[in-house]
Amino acid sequence: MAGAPSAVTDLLQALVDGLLEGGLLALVAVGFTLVWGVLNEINLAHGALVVLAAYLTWELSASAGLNPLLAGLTAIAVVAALGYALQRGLLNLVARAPVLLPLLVTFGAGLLLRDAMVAAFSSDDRTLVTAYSLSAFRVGGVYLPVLRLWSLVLAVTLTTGVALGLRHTRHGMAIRAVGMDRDAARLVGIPVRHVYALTFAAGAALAGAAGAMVAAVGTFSPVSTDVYTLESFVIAVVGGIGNTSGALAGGLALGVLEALAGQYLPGELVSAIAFAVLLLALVLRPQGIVGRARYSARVDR
Amino acid sequence: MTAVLEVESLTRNFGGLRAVDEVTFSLRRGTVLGLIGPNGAGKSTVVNLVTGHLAPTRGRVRVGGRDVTGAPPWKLVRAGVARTFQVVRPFEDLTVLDNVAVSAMYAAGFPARAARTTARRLLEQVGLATRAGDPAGQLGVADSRRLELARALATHPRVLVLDEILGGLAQREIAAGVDLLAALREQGIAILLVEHHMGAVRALCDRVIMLERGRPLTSGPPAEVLSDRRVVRAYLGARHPGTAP
Amino acid sequence: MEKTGRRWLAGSAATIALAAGGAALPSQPLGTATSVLLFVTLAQSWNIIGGFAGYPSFGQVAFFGVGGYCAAVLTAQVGFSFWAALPASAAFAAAFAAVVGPPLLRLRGNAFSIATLGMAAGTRELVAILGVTGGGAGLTVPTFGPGPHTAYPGALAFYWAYLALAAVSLAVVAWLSASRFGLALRAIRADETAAESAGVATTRTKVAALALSALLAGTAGALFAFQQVVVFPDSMFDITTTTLMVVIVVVGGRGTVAGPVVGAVVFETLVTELHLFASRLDPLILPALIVVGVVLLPDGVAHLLPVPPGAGRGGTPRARPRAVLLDAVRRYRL
Amino acid sequence: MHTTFRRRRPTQILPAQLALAGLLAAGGIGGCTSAGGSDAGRGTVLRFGSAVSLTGEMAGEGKLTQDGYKYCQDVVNAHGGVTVGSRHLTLSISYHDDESSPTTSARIVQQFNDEGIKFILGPYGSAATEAVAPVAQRNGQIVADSAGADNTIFEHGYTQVFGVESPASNYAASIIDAIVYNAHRVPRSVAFVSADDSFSQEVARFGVEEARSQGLHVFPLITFPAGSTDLSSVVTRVRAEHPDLLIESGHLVEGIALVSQAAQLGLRVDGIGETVAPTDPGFVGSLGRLADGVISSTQWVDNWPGKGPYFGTAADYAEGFRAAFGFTPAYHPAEASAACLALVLAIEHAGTTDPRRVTAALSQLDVDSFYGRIHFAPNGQDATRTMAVVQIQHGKPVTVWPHGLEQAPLEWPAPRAP
Repeated sequence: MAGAPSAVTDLLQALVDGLLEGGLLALVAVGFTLVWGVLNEINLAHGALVVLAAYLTWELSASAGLNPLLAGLTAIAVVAALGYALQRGLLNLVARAPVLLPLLVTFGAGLLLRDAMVAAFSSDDRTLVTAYSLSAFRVGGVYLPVLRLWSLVLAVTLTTGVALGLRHTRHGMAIRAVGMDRDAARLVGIPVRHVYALTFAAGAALAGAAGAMVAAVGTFSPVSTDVYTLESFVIAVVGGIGNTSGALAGGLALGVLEALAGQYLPGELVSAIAFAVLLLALVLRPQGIVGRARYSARVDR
Repeated sequence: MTAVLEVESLTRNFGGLRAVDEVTFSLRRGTVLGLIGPNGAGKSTVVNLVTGHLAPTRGRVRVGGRDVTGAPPWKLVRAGVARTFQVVRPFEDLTVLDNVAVSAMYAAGFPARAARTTARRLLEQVGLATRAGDPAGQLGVADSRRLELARALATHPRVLVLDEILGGLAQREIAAGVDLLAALREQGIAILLVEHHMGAVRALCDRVIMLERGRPLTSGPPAEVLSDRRVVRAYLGARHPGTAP
Repeated sequence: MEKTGRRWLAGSAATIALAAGGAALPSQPLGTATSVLLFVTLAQSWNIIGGFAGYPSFGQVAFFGVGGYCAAVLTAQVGFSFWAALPASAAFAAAFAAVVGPPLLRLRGNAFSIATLGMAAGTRELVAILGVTGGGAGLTVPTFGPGPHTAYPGALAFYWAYLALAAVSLAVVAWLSASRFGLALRAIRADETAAESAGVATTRTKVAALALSALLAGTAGALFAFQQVVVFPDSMFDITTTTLMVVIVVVGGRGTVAGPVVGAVVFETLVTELHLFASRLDPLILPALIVVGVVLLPDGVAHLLPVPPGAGRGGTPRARPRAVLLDAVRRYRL
Repeated sequence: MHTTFRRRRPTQILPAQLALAGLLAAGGIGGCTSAGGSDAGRGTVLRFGSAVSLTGEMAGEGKLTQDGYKYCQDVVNAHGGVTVGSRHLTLSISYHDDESSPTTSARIVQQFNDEGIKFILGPYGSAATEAVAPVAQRNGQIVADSAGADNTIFEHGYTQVFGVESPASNYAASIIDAIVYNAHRVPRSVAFVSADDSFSQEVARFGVEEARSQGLHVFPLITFPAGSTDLSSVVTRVRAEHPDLLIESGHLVEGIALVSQAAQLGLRVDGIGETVAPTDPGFVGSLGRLADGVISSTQWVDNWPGKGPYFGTAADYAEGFRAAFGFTPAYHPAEASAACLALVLAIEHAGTTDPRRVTAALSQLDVDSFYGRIHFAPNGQDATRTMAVVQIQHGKPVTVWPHGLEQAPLEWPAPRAP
């Protein structure tokens, strides 16, 4: 393998980079697509939740000296609790309003969170330098940075975990029932307000996991909140709205597409790739690449 | 006299399911054609195909001799094919008057002022004159049906497609409805009546088509079709051998 | 119906004439007033597609940015005078809307909002890549120096320009509200399928509404570009600009004529003045106002006013404002 | 984390509303600039205004610029303030944070004008300076530009902007010269990567020209969105080309990202040259050992030749600054103090605070200083100023070029992190 001509290794490296990158993108997006699919709410604060978790992980492990794993878990818990409060206290007030209103409320909340982070953590870029942040496996000419591998593993386990959880656990069924018809769900005794907040908290927890991973793998700052929100909805649409396993497929697809673009297209075109993908997906295949969008009825409401 | 509406081997598939299979009929001015059959027989699909809400997989639709197959609803309604909806679809936050005025302006092409006078006249005709200023969302079931009819009439139609317009109405309201439709037939409007209420079908229809699982089972005058054994079985299922005839 | 139309136009013209007299304002209040007028135009432009037609576009800033950049390119690269570039930029923005409109307007609800959000972000990336627009480095509208340029007219001239544009926007929406076109848009908002069965060519009507709204937003964008002299992709295509337009219309009253005006005046003045007092808190003021405004006034202030200004003829008599407010919040609560 | 999108310029942080409302305040009554301009100095205080980036992308460099201005104010006032004719005025600089947004810098300068402040100390970065210039031009304000090196600023025909720093064209070119004239194993090929803001692209363009004239093979330029923090796709492409030398033109954020990801993805080059980033204390702070060996061009070093009023020699400046701020200054604070010094000296030479007469004094200014010779070409740019080149050795930037200023020999090929 080591002797493979460099053109091949470069392609392989681009593909590997794409997959590892796609893993993280999927991780960021899965919480967003869950909330959109079930609650028909576009959570424009999703990116802010990701970055908040990254900051909490950074603060807990870098300044408080906590073990990074523990720091990450605490960050996830805090962000999930914040998510629960945001939905229960605020978004439930406009849950039955035209879709535009929750969109505005989450936008406002996201901006509030981001500006609070600027005030609290300043807007410099941060990255968590851990013991193995630079180590990488070398297979032939191809580099596999360890941490990014972990983000792919985490992405796969969490997205499948969420998909299975939705189908087989009691809470999962309650969430899906509320998603399909909240009034009917209420009739059979499901505490809809609680389940709404629970779903949003689950989405926030997933954002937290992504944030913890971002802290370890990449550099982040308050400005990156918008990047993560934009990417989440591109992947949600490409993967199929509300379709958590679709988020994994969408994330990987976008990751590989961008890595290839980064390799073979002029640099500045890369950032336009995601939008081209979004518009194409919305116009050609609103139900996403993983078959029927679980709540395709949502597309027109 | 050419038919106002001609439908030729109309077919529509949803994936593998054939919802409507080779339906053919024609409708002349001032006549009423009944379309009956159990739920799921494909009646509403035929309505959607004829009014442009669905494009046929195969077959042709002609209005006044002109081929309009696959045209969008707004072109069809301007060609003279108006419809009411099985589940009423009022413009809830517009006034009852404006609900009707929209059809007059856009389907019939009246200027704003004339459209509103026509709308007022039609509201009187269907008995909604007193509710003209109220938001349409506040109407009850019967009044909403009257509004649907008024909106369809405001398009100055040649053909009126009524999708179970009498459904769920009290006996007194059905009688009033049948009189109203009979009057429209006298004015020369052709009506395609999709209905379960056999009394209204007998009273109004010149001919009836019986649909079962998307296919035309039989057609003819109402008395003949309604007594046909196959129609009874389609609606009520086969007689259990042991019971009385 | 004709009477209210004429009365409304006369009324607004009078108030605007009065406002023109306020030119003696010192520079800080003049800045606030100018910003309010800009947002009256932007809010009315959003109101046409988001309020009347019920299509909540989240990409209006794309038309604002396209109008602004078109003016910058025409003046900086082609040598137009700004006053010649202004109408061209407005038309270009409308044409841009007519092109991106049809595919987007096939979608509804959240999918439409997200698609327009994506369209606006995509347009920004495109502008940041193109050479002619100066890419990420920005572009300067020539107001000085040897080459063809348009002298900078000063703040007062811009106040009057935004005033005129706000008056035009108000008149357009007032006309729309009383016209056939407005009625068709309201029908589409209420029930698009039924509207099509009533003979409304829905796609064509929606695209026309988007183009009209882009015309207003594009003009505002061109004026804004000239005022800033140097334009950057991030300042012309800032998503928060769209959000502000939307919030102002929501808080003011969707689908009404006066709603956006009320919203713009209340919201703008509040934010700008608060910014002066609690400058340490200032980054948090705007988002907090967005959240509080939307949650407390989901149907907008205009519906609380005793007389429903142009909210559709013959509306039922208004209940007491407080009841209407609580009712709106209760109606949308889970 | 691959930053797929252009990392939003900090305008994203400043809610558009403030940007818009504020920007429109920029339209405040600026029309009536009477010939004399309100003479802010009539009292006993001489007020300068400075829009500087304290938050957002450029916050790191912005703060250093502010330190330079503060140090200038302290030293000038310690020497009894600015002597204008017979009066001694205390220098007072007011700062507003432009949150690294060029449109906000323009608004702040307009607000200064409304408050009667005609003397402006330049914001950080070419984009902000480009946005401020037309405002100053129409208000008759003077901009002492300390960090806007982009040549295009001086091509609009403005007469109110005076830049003390060497033009963008020298940034990459001096790195190439330092290596070619110094290295034992002269590199045969070089790859250029550049952020897409106009300053970085200008720097890259002149760098490519210099590299070709020195006979190096130059790979096609790769650009990336300004402010990107994930350059893995850029590094992968450069690795495929196997250049001997990699030169990046951009600011602090991109500089850090490139070096760390180059290590992560195993890029093999004889050395990396970067503009701006390595001379910022934050660079070594975040990269630690990885920073060693990186080369950068700089406007000033603490053994720069020259001596002048208020600050003495470069060494005196560095010594005084360290005493006041606790860290040895790189070139950002020095060029800021130099811009402030130029404005102060021009006012003293003009003997008045009338902006038009001070502008004339600035255009004729030709004086030696801790920063070397300060004088301006007709278009306001200090066209003849050259740059020095430093290399990070054991965590410290050390001057390696030009001859006569070296504090240590150039280590080439650069030491590779273990």
